[in-house]
Amino acid sequence: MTVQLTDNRRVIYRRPDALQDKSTHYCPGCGHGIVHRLVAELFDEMKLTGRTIGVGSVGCSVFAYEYFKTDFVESPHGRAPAVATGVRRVQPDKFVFTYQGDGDLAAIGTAEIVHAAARGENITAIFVNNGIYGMTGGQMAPTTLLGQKTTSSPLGRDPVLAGYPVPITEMLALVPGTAYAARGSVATPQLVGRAKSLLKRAFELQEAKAGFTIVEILSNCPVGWGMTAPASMEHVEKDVIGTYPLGVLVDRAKAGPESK
Amino acid sequence: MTVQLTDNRRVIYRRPDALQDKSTHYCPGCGHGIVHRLVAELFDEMKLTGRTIGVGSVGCSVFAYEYFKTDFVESPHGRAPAVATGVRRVQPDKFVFTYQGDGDLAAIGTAEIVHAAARGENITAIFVNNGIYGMTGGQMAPTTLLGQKTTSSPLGRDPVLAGYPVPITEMLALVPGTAYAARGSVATPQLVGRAKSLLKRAFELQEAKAGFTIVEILSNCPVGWGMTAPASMEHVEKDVIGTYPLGVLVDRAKAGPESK
Amino acid sequence: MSAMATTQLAPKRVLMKGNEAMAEAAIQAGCDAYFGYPITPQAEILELMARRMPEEGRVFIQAESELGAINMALGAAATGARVLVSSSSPGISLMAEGMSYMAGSEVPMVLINVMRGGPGLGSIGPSQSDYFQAVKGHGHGDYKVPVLAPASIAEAVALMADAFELAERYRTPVIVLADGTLGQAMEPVSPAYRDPARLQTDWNLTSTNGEREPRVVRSLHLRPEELQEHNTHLQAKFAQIAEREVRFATERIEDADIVIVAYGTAARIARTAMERGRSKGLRIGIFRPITLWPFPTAELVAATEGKRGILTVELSSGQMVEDVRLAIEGRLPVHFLGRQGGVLPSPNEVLEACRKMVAP
Amino acid sequence: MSAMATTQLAPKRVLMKGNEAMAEAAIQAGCDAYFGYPITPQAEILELMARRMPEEGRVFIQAESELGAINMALGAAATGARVLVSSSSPGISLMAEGMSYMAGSEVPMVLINVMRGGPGLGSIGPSQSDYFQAVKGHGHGDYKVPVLAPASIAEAVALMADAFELAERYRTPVIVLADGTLGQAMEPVSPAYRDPARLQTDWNLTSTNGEREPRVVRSLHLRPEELQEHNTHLQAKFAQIAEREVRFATERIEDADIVIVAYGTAARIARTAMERGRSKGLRIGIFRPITLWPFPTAELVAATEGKRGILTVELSSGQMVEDVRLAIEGRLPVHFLGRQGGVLPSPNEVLEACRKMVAP
Amino acid sequence: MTHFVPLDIATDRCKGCELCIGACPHHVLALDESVVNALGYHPVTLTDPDECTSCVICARVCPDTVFTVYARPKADVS
Amino acid sequence: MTHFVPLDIATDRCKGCELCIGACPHHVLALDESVVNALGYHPVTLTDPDECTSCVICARVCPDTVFTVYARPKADVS
Amino acid sequence: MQHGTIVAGFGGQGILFCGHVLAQAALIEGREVSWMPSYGPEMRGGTAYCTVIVSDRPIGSPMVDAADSAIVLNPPSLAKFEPVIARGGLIVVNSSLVEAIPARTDIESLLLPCTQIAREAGDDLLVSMVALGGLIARRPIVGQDSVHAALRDLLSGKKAHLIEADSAAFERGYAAGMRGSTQELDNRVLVDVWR
Amino acid sequence: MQHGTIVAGFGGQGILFCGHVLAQAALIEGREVSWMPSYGPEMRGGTAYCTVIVSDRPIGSPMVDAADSAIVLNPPSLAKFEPVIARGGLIVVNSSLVEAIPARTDIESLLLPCTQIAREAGDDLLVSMVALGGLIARRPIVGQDSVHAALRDLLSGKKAHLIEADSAAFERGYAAGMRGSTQELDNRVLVDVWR
Ligand SMILES: Cc1ncc(C[n+]2csc(CCOP(=O)(O)OP(=O)(O)O)c2C)c(N)n1
Ligand SMILES: Cc1ncc(C[n+]2csc(CCOP(=O)(O)OP(=O)(O)O)c2C)c(N)n1
Ligand code: SF4
Ligand code: SF4
Ligand code: SF4
Ligand code: SF4
Ligand code: SF4
Ligand code: SF4
Ligand SMILES: [Mg+2]
Ligand SMILES: [Mg+2]
Repeated sequence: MTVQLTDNRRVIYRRPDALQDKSTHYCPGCGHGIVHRLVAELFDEMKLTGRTIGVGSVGCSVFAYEYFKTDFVESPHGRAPAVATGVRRVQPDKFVFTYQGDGDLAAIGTAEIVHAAARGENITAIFVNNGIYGMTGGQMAPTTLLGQKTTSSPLGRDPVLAGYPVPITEMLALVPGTAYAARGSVATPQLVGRAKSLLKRAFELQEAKAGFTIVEILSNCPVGWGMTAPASMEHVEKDVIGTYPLGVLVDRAKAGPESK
Repeated sequence: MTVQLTDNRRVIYRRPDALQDKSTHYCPGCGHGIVHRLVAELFDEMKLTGRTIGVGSVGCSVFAYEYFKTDFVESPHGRAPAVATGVRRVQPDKFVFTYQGDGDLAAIGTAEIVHAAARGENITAIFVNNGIYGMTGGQMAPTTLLGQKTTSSPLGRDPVLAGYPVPITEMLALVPGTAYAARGSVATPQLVGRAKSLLKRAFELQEAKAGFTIVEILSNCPVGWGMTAPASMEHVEKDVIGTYPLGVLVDRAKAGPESK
Repeated sequence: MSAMATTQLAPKRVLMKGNEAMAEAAIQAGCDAYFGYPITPQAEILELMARRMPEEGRVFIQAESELGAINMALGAAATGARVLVSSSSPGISLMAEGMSYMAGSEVPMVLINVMRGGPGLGSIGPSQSDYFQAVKGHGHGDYKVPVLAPASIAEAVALMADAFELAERYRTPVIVLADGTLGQAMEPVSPAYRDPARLQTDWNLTSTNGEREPRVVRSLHLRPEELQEHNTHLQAKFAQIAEREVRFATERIEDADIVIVAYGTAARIARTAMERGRSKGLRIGIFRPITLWPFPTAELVAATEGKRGILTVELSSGQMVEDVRLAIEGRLPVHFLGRQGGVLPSPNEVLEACRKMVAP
Repeated sequence: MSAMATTQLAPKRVLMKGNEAMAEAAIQAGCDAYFGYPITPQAEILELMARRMPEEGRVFIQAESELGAINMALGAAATGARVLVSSSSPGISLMAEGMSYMAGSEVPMVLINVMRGGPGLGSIGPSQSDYFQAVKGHGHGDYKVPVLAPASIAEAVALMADAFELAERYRTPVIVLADGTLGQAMEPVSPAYRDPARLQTDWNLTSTNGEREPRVVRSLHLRPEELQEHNTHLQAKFAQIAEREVRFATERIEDADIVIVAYGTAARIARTAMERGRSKGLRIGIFRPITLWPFPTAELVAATEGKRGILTVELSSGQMVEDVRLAIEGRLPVHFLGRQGGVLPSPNEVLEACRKMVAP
Repeated sequence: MTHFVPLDIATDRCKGCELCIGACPHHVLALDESVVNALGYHPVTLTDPDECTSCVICARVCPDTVFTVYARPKADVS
Repeated sequence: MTHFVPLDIATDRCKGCELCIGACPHHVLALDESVVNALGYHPVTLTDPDECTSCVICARVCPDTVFTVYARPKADVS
Repeated sequence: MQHGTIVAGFGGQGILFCGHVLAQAALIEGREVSWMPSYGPEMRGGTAYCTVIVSDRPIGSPMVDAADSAIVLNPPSLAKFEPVIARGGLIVVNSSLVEAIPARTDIESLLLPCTQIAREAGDDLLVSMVALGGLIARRPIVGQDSVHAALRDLLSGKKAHLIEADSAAFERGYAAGMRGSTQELDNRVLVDVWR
Repeated sequence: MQHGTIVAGFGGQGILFCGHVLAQAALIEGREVSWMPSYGPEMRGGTAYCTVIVSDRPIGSPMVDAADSAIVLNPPSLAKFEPVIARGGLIVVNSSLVEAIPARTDIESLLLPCTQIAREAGDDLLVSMVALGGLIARRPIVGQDSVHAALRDLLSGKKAHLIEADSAAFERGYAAGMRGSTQELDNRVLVDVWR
């Protein structure tokens, strides 16, 4: 390996500019890092970094403001869609996204996400669903699979006591204010690529002021699930997707019937 | 008209026993009174009065506890499904219902109703949707029709500023914990009868511990809408039902495919 | 009585409902965005904003809840916008977490609480029972926010501009504490509104435009030492506010034997009692805090030196009276008269309490 | 040092984490239902309850939020069940409205707040900065709830049973105010739990069974006069609690020159400072409020008569010190030492502050 | 005219909303403008008992449970 | 062996999660057990640069943006 | 000089508007004034009322504990407000709807068939304007001109066509109030119009 | 007598467990004890530590400002905790991972290749037990028997099979700690094992 050669090489992939030069606090193999990267790649590609105001949430991604080269505001747990609404309404030409976990978006923040969607706010919710409360130590989330053991469902989630996984993105897709709702995953390289294109469509629709957009990303929590990172990704692919089917749930900006 | 005759007459309809002997505080022609009556009739017919704990909400129906001959607990605005959850879990053999308006259930209380449904709580939500905040003076609700003038949408509800009517019951129907979700109305005598049968099915399913049940009733608010009572009922029939189609949205206890 | 008076002779005042006057004053003070949720007795603020803000090309949102409203406010305020939120007691309780975040992340915002009787759903009658909440312990954590308490609608109008000014000068939420009486009554208002100058800011989020470092608005400081430092900064700011921003008013205090300490509507009732008392030879004066935090501690001490005693009057079971006692520290007898739940004390009750204080 | 000691000689104590000890104590105190939502530093309470409550055939729900939890608690408590809720500062803020309703509708319930640094998201370090919130102004309206502050895990265990007892005796929510240190530390606990006797009740909702008049649990009293009456009843109850239920502890106060007033973890630090000070001839004593409301006002006055001064130590910017000053009313100098944001003051800092008080 | 009266009307509770009037298929209900009840409303009255079929429709739409409806006797002389 | 190296690996940021290792279709990535980086992990290393096709799959799955990938020159001597 | 008036009746009787007119008239005269309603859409049914204080100096409490005058347009209002009128004060009773006669011997009572007069003036809904006329006839709190000016201020724009009828109703009430014949009845001063 | 110990290292090194064993041993001896972790899953990465105080009288602050002893198993812990050790105190350094030598001249330093000894004992993860052995060898805060009893208490049920290895690791550390040869190095008392 010589320095000369390096200089001549043509880069086909490199760390996106929109990311700060820091290593993240995420556990090894955590999907949050992948999603961050995809978002940052799109910021680069769509030249959004300078026009973006990010809206953080409370969860493992609470430090997202450390990683993106965009302005950022922190929200109370679950309230990011309301905070983003406030930002976007007074800064109508900015690109505004929330970055939320499943505890944040699908539990405590249910009302805020539903009504941001109902109002058709021109914001994009990036919804990282790892089926668990990562940050607080791996408790059950509304999205936790039936039978899944967590620190607050030690015998596995029992629907009689703890109910059923919440298909929140499907619910949001029903609302006319939702321009676009889709579910992707970062479980495999292929799915990572697909997830990026879902995010891209959402970002484009926000730019077109088409209304509320959300992309759910099925991700992992190797630490909370007690698995190695590769095993956790396999679990997403083999088991989680069964409960949360991937695809575009609604794309109201498209002509013709809604694709699913 | 003689007293003798009266004594011999066979009653085919009379005020249900489950109602207290009081006149209500509702405005003339308000549908809340009709819904109260239907619920009370079912309490009589199903002999539920003595086993019921009602859960009130904040809205024009806040005094419901004055009218039903059942125990009652008052909830903060929007939180009735959580309160009912608490009641039902520690009193598992009781019949527990919430009585909520659309501001209460579909705005501030969105998270609580979604998660009571997701947990499949054995409670019945009686959801009186009059498309407005009656009690506080006729402001816009999430359920208000597009173009509808209210004290907080003086030029009519504009979807760009105030978003779209929320199909909350459809959203709840998506959740596996929801055993039954249906939408009726009290706009015409026929619909009143139909609404009662929807309520009856919901009550029966709660008795069978089938999970969460909800019946939305499209109702009126003559005062808030600035209409006479008959005109308001006509408006429900002619206009409101167009946005909120009537029917059984899901009945998971039924064999076969879900009816709609 | 002046049956001869004609429209021409009248000063250019208009009758306005308190809620509407505050809302209009906020608009005239350059409010960029309003977020609210209906609740009695302040729904007219929301309703006026629903009509007027779009007219002015500004932002109005009826949020899905008070939680929604306060957090929309957080977002809008984080961009540097001038933001108003209003509610009444139960709705204010729901904003406790959001207020703590806003205080912690130092974003300016004005919140009106048109108080009603509590606890719980309570009544919708006028009350001052959220004094402790506003002044001491609303949200968690070590923070204070300026609290302004108007006693008339005209004053409420003037204080709206002051509130925005304070909020921006100190990067802090500010509470305007009114009650059902002030919200619902109509009184003459001179439409001499004020639109405070905008300050230069270097903290607010407007996107980097590729020209500066990213900015972050947050209350998180995970390392306790860092948070302690932040708290030290906050406390220094609070001390500065306490030193500079105390507001109060007095009436006929110089020759008074008895000083009634009261704010807002209670001070209005006290004024009637004072007049009746004076007409009967009872020398009553009034000390009226306008900032409830910072409380005019030193000013109260100075104003009451050598007096016979203090009567604190509140529409509550006794809350501000603690701040009065903290100021007085036993130097004078401090009495209390309160009514709760939406009931107003009558001027004669107040007078009677004063009379008892001087009775042997 | 006792390398010879064997298992047999040891008393029957077990090491328990504060959070788990409080949770287990609640179970042993007959807690029928627990509702919570995860938050650091109290997640272990929820986790232990998730495991143990179903084992005991009792109710555990992880709610969708703190709002959900407190309102589930309201429902369960309205039936007369013994109910526990726990959270930490930001989550407690979200419960302000629910607490006001519970106080207003007089339902018993115990709420644990394992405080962390604030304001806002703050840190997760131990803190006492929610004192004002717990004691003065959490929810809207005129109400008070008993607040118990343990200083050790063993005491926390004992106070859990007391908390349920108080809650039921007075039909009131009760707050147990702990902090991250108490929640996370392990200390020996004697499993001598207590399950308070159940009282006869005639207000709770169990359905009429056709045998009695319907009962209503509510805080609504729309007519202000009615609400005022209800408030008068509540205030009388609060006065009774204040008279009967004050708890506090003192250490080496008799011969002390300087009295440190501190509760919870701050009192533990004070104890170390006291020992160090005494070893250097500084006569320090400790007055430790266990009930923060009702605050041991008269007891503090009595205990500090003739002393040189008081040092209040808190993990905050100074909150309880107001109650100390309200009690002392200028009779003694009252000093304050605090650390914020999750930082603990060191015993030597405390000692230094004491030393300054006696320095000429 | 018959002695059978098919309805009892609890006029105290009637708020004069007219929902029953519009709903009655036989148009035999009307507000009694000559009376103001304790609630301040003109209550409903049955204008023609003979034409009433005891169809219960009025009771079904009335928000204030004003009506008690009786079965028309088989041997009714109407 | 060639002089062309298709990847730069920012070993400082690598957390040794092995996602890239499993994803690489040519099995040319492995943890370097001989090294512990500043974060406390064994970072990834490219075991056989010649077999790497610059397919970018590793970069796509890496949560820590460890990889820079270079195009294989047309006239590569591998 | 300070004068506190209570206007009370059923919701539909224009109670709050009547008080507003009085307050606006006072404003026009450059006086201090406060208007305070019984508020709250959360409170359905029952009697609505408002309090208007007109004064020449800053106003203390916006509520009155002893009213200088009152207009009562329905029976419950008489029961509720008769006791709170100050000695020597005036009560204007809508005798069309209120059968009872005020019992107090220390106040002046104007029995004015307001509904009837309003109907004659063209609309039942003018009832409160009639009563206001009666009030001002006997207690000139504000000038008649000011009331007319106030009506013009408040009924502007789309409501301007109502000014005339309201002004006329006020004048009819005023005239009746002036005309009313005073009689003594067990010490009470009753000013009866057409009873 | 009161003794405060800090145990610090990477998350995976059994830091909290090690402190728990010490605390449990003290409990078994009927002593007062408190164990305080650096807590919070919200805090990812970095160094974990806990504080154990063993005492014969009620314990004041559960945190120590001047530790009587410390176990440091990774480099950042040395930097963080060396300064907080009391004069005359002991620091046990995992010399397998920590290259630096404590600089303070007023404390005793035991340089123990804990990871290496643990590996010899069968598992890297036993590292903290080895260190605890070294600590107890030089500061008999609790008896050896009590440590073994504590391990039996804490590793009950499904974890019982681990008792033996942990006990053995503790003993190896203890032996090494006893064996370590003391040397003076610019006034420092260094107790070096195999360096
Ligand atoms: C009001 C409030 N409640 C609870 C918490 C504690 N908390 C922090 S993160 C979190 C959940 C995080 O889960 P999720 O949103 O799924 O994100 P993840 O960590 O899994 O990425 C909770 C409950 C909080 N900070 N604030
Ligand atoms: C926390 C809180 N916010 C607001 C209110 C005020 N409030 C009372 S009822 C109501 C809305 C009622 O509307 P809806 O639920 O649709 O019932 P309706 O009156 O239309 O039957 C509101 C916002 C309140 N009591 N509490
Ligand atoms: S706890 Fe789970 S979600 Fe959080 S950083 Fe670690 S792996 Fe990712
Ligand atoms: S305001 Fe509307 S909903 Fe409320 S009682 Fe009147 S008509 Fe019914
Ligand atoms: S019962 Fe039928 S016919 Fe008779 S009045 Fe009622 S609606 Fe009319
Ligand atoms: S529906 Fe009932 S309340 Fe309405 S007018 Fe008929 S009887 Fe009266
Ligand atoms: S670029 Fe492709 S072949 Fe090369 S290391 Fe990465 S995944 Fe393997
Ligand atoms: S995916 Fe990234 S962080 Fe994980 S082992 Fe590979 S290079 Fe390292
Ligand atoms: Mg998650
Ligand atoms: Mg409604």
